[in-house]
Amino acid sequence: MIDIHISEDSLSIPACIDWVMSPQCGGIDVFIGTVRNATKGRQVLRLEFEAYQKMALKEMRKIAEQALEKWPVEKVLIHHRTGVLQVGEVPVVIAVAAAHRAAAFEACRYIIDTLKQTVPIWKKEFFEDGEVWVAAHP
Amino acid sequence: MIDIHISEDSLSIPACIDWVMSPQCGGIDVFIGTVRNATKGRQVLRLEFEAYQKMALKEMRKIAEQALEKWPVEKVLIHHRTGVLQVGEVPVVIAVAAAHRAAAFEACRYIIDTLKQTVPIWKKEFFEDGEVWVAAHP
Amino acid sequence: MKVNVLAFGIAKDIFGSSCIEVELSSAATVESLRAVLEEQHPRLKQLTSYMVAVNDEYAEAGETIEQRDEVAIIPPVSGG
Amino acid sequence: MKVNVLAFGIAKDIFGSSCIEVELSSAATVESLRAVLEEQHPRLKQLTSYMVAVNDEYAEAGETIEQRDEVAIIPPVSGG
Repeated sequence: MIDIHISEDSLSIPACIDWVMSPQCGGIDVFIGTVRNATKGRQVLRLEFEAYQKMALKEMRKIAEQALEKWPVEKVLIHHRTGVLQVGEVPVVIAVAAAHRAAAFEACRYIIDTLKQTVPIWKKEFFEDGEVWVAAHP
Repeated sequence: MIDIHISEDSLSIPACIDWVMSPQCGGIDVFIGTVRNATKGRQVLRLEFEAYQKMALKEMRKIAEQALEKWPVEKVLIHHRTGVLQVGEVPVVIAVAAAHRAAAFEACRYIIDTLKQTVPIWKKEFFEDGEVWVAAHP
Repeated sequence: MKVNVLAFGIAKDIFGSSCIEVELSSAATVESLRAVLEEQHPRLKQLTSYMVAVNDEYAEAGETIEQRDEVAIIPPVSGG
Repeated sequence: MKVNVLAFGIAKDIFGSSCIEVELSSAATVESLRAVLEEQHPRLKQLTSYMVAVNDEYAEAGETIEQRDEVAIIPPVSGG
């Protein structure tokens, strides 16, 4: 089972975990991304995430389907937030439930690593003295 | 920072996650063990966990300290429950926060793998027709 | 033919808009679209890289573009 | 000397108690404790394995046991 979601509203981590829990699954791995207060030594004030929503949902679903093919996992949840996020807020939650933990860990790691490479979502960092689209320039 | 806990009371996953969150950390990995409804094809009714509490806390702390030495992680939480647990309940929560996700994933995986090898906690499975201490016999 | 091109992230800043209209020959490909855009918006060439999506899918250089396709410029992604 | 030995999990079932008293020579080691216990409770030998902890730490076979040590039998662990 797959649950994919992009939203301007804050993500509910307990709701994400409840969704993946099931009596057949003994191991759940959850990755939570949070907004750090600094990047490369520079203080970050806030972030802004923008998504090409239709394509991003499609790419997130592809990754979830790949995870279900590659590993014996039962449930895969990928939620991403857009809009302005303050330090400490949560832009992404990935939760994977499997009968056994190895598959849950590996699939969860695969999903976040692949999401960061392929899903059309962009992050802008706001500093005291300016703002920058992450990874845009060499 | 380390938070180690063994308790007869149910574990609060949101409280565990709140504890590891911090503005310096961008990546949190959480492992949640749950009681499965079956093992090797046999239906499980419930589990019972027993701990050599004093030594278990000491071994859990050692593992957390090893994780902090081996990886650049900031916060490590290991909570384990004892007593009778029904299917779907949560015997163990491990949460690791790090500046970057790779360390959080690797440390979390190391902690649960090592916990299962060294921490003196024992699990008894109850079936329709009997009960068994897991791993006791070849 | 005129094709609408969606822009996100820094591409939106470069184009000054989240959607621009581009005049392309009828046998246009992703490659020829890139050439036209880079001619009109040279700052695109300063990006680490950028991809083109056609109808919500990443498109290869040789893929053709039809008038009604949904075309989007995908600068380096940075979600998560 | 008499030493109290704590038992957990299946060891508790084998001993019929969570704590038994064992008579050991004054120069006892973990190894000699194991021999005495296996003599008195042969079912211990059927376990996959078991460890001995002395004062909350896993103990090697040659480690000596003093009268006031906290000694525990650790059958294969299965937490998590």
